[in-house]
Amino acid sequence: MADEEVGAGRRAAESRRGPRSRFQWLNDTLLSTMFLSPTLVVLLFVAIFPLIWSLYLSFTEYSVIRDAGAWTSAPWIGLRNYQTLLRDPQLWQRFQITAGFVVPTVAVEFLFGFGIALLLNRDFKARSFITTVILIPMMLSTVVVGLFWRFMLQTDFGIIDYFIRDVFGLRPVFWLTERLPARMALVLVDTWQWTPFIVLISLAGLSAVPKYLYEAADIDQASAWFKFRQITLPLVSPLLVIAILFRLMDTYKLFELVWVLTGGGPGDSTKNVPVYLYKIAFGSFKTGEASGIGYIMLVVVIALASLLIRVLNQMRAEEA
Amino acid sequence: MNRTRRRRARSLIGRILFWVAVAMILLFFLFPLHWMVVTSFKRTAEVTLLPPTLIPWVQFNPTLKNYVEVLTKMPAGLLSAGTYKQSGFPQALLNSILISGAATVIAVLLGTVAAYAFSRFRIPGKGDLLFFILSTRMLPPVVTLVPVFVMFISFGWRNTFHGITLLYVAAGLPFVVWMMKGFFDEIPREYEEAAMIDGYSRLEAVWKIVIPEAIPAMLATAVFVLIMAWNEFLFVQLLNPGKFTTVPPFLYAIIGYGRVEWGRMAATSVIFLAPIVLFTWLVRKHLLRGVTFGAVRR
Amino acid sequence: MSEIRIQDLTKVFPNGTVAVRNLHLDVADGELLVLLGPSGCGKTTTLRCVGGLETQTSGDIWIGDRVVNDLGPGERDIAFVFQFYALYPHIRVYDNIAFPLRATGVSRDEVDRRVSAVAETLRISHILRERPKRLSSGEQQRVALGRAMIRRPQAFLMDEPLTNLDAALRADMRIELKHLQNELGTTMLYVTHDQTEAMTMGNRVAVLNLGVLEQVGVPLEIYDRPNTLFVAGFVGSPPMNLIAMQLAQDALKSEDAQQVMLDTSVADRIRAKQTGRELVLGVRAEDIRLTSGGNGGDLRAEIATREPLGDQTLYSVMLNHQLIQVTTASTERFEVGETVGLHLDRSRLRVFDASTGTALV
Amino acid sequence: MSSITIKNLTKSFGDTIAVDELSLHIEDREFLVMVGPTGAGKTTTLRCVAGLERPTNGAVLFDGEDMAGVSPAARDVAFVFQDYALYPRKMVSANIAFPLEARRYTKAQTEAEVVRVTRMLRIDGLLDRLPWQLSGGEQQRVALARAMVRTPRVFLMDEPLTNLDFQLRAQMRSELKRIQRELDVTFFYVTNDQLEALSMGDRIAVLNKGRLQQVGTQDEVYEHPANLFVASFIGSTRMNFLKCAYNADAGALTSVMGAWSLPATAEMRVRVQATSDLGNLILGIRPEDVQISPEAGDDELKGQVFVVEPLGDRNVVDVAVGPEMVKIKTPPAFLLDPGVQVSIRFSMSRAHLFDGVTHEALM
Repeated sequence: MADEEVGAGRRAAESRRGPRSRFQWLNDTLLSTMFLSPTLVVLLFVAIFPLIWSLYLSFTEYSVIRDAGAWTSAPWIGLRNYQTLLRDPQLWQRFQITAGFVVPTVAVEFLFGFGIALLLNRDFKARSFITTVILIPMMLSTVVVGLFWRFMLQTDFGIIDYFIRDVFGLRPVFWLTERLPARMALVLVDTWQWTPFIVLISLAGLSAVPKYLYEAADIDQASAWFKFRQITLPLVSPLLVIAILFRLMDTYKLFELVWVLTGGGPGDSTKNVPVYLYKIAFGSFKTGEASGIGYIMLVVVIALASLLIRVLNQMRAEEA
Repeated sequence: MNRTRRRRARSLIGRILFWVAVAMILLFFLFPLHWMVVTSFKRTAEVTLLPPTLIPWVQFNPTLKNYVEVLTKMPAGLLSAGTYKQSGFPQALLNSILISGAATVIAVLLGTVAAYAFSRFRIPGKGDLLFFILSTRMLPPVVTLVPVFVMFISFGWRNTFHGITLLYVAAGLPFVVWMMKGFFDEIPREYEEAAMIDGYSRLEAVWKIVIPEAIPAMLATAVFVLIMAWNEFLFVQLLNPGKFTTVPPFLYAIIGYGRVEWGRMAATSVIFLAPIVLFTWLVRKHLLRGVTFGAVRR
Repeated sequence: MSEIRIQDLTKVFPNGTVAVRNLHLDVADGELLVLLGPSGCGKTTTLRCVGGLETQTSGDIWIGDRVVNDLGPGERDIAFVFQFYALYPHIRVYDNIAFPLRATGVSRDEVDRRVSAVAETLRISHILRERPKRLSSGEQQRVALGRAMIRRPQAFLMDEPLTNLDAALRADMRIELKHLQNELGTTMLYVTHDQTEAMTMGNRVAVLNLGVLEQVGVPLEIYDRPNTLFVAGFVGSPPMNLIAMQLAQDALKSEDAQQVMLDTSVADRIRAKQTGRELVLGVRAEDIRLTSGGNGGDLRAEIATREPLGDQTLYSVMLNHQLIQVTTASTERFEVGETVGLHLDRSRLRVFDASTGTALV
Repeated sequence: MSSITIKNLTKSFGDTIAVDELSLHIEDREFLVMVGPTGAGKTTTLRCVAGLERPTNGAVLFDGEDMAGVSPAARDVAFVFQDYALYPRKMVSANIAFPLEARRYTKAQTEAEVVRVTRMLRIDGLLDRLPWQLSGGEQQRVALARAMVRTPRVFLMDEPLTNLDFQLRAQMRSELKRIQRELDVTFFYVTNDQLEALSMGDRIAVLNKGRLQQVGTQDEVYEHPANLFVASFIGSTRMNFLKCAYNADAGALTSVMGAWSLPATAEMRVRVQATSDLGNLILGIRPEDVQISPEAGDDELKGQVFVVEPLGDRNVVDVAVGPEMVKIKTPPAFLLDPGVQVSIRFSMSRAHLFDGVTHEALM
């Protein structure tokens, strides 16, 4: 008590000390510009500016090799690139090939992945270890994955074919040298690498479903089907949507795996739009035309992306 | 009582089936990795041997030959091919480390402050800005590749260190911004506000209170950016074929030229993948955020 | 006949923590018994064992005239109301309420009749078409009750059903729920950590602490005659004042040597039962009368703070470093710092054995 | 220390108005409690005073000097947050010392000050703990210590007790009040708990929907609520409200539902003149101002017991008077079974009368 009064007295005596903080002049407006500008500049310069550039190029007959840096002097041909492209049956085949890859791949990955998630969504020994381990493939470099599967899918000495042929005694599959098997190979490898992605997201959704809902259902003697249909699905679906959109987009953009595993072949049987674009741009160096294809490709991406981002934001809003 | 016994029996069968299923899943996802590691320890003759030998020491005796060669000798194919003269695998590995390392540091630093701004300040058109930032990430690489290639040609940035690094920074930034914004949104504003009340400017508050809070998040984010840059193939193989190339194009080249030395390829891959596996384990808690740009938490 | 009998219930969790230890408890037919205790005292675990959501480590549970140990939650003919209501998120209120009947295959129009009847009693007829997420917490609460009532179970099990409502609503729902249970006459086992809820709602209250039953009795018994220090300190707001004392002849002597005289008979009883010398005097805030001046009265102390609460005033007086709380009619007034005399209502004193924590008188 | 003047402060977020034309003066060294339901705009007001929010309109003055554009740091106020906002990575001592660092105190001075406040709050044993290692009550005290370690112009408190359990809350109420008196400083304290308001505040400001309802001492707000809201919000058991009409020639108040009719007091007869619509009044009476007895007497209301709630030191009995429900406080011994017929009497001298339209008090 007493010493407190002394303390109080002393404090009263010593004049109140205001803070001496630095950077007071730096108000929030200034600060936010300071924080934001570097990021925005980099992105504008490296991501947006080139896009605009290529938009311009898509109206020219420019070719990097032929008239290297002198792109300003490239002949302006207006919409002709687009005209030729849209008339060209090639492009449409490429889109078909792409779709023929995207749809089955995402479907398989989704069913497989969600199934695994349902299986693993219970507590058992080593749960976290197992779930983490099976996630490894999606973190690996697609090039390495592609190369190594190429090794495993060899028809003569590949291990997979060994099982097919010598263990199950079926006739050999020419994975990389026949059209249909080549496409199946792509689906297979992408499934191997990206199913974990679906598993991860599905598990998140499943474990977020409050346990007491199932308990209530038990007390009401609900069927397993009711629980799945009325409790599990509705609560997990938003996350599943996100997962699927992500996969749709990535498989649509897929370049590296195709490039490494099949190189678009045999024939053109697996040459999807990205590979096609690449070959036009850096095989035959028709830069202008390639830019055109790029922009046609973008239409689809932008649609998917804006949808995806809307869902993501929604998710955020709900989580917050 | 026998009712309970029946229940127990049923649950036992269920458990067995469950573990069988888990085993098969693990087999599917892990066998290729096992096969890669095993192959990397085989002599050239054993690599393509059928029936395959799966268990070292038991079925074949492992050798480090491949690893030694990877680190010392140039692959025969590459020598004849002429490119990569000065850069063997060690060089490529060093490049990978330096480039992805630099890109990661820069991206995380710039992205974090931007994310803070997005999380705390009222910014006109915030939604659109965030959308714009993320959308740059959604662009198909091949599409941007064309103009970027042109740009690099005309700026003379091909086969430079800074060119490719800047590119990876740009690739990493959107991710960092979204990730870190997610984390910042979870750090209560009251911390800064308390600090500001206690007599500090906002900048000081951020530096003294918020950043220390955010460091674990920043590290996790960094790992993802690092892996991204580490794995990138498309741009670097086109823009930096020369002395600033990284491991993925190098690997591809091994296959690309002449006779394929699978054992050696496997060894190279193992060296290249090992750090990724390690990192994946380190950030396992954050994988979910990582793959959803921080939109989905816990 | 639908009483609940809990016999020697023990629940040990895999990680080794003992949630409930040798619990005996009977809930009479049509009774509303409240399980009261702080978080982690095992009250919810007990409820979940009765509901079949946890399997007890040992002990028997009877509902009505059968042992339900081996029955699944669905087979026990009970209704469970969860703290977070547990409404099925994507089906309409109507179907949520109707669901338990549907599962047991009741005819459509019978279902319809009963749902509308229940909705009538709970005054939620107007929201039957809504989906749960669009409802206020109060409405969700009622829907959950509806789903519980619809099947006319042998017993209601309630797990802190009011905790998520704001104070005003909680007060109203308290009354409504109690009234409802009265009307239906269904046995109810009700878990809460809020002692006001327990006092106001329960026919009887069972106080749990660390998995052990401390006391069972009608609310006023628990309030007036707590059997243990824990009950004394947990029930009532403000809780009972607990003052360290020792017995000297026929008086209780405080640390600063003030004396509270007792009847010889009482003193003898204490002497007979006490294990150590240390005692604790328990007295309710409203059982102390203050007089100015301090002379006269059992104890003398100084007013530390004065808190007007509207209809009454709460004084804290400093009795050797311990704050003793006293409530008086808001008409009486004492000033902070003033020395006052404390008159303790002899008939309502409790004396506890400090070492065992049990009541001696 | 300083006085605080809030001049018709308005704060809106987008199109929602959190605080609406609020004017309030807080005396130097006063303990003012602002009370209201969640979303009333209390916290927003407090944050505007602290400088954490920029007012849309109006001004905040300390000792008459306008604080517009002055940063929170420069305002030199102390703020205790609802969830304490202790710096999670700093030890207790560092948390408390933090404001002094900003003021370039020497090690020795800081040391001394920290010891002084932690002694005063009896947490000097916790100095080298981290926040997560503390109980709610301890965190609370550390937050207080961080505010008290310097001599700010005012203490701003944002529902500091809401996260504590009720036993602890009761303790801290008296504790906080003692501290304010000992330090002899200005407290601007925000809460949604009317009990805290009544028990702690020198004066109480009741806020609802961003508008100030009434400012006054405990007695004023409890005994003479300015309007229906204050009457219903203040008081642990809600005041009873009965719709009624004034019958001039009988000089009586008659229930709209027709269940009862009571003679108005002389004062009421005068006051009712203030309203135009005599047919639309609300009689307010607190549960402790109603007497109940099992046996019937004349000029008393008949009712039926609905529910009895024993609280230990008293009971609250809900009695159905016709269609209306009346809450009554009775001594603990007074136990009745639901359904029993009883008669009740209002002490009309302590009743309140409100205008049924404006909801303003007529007395």
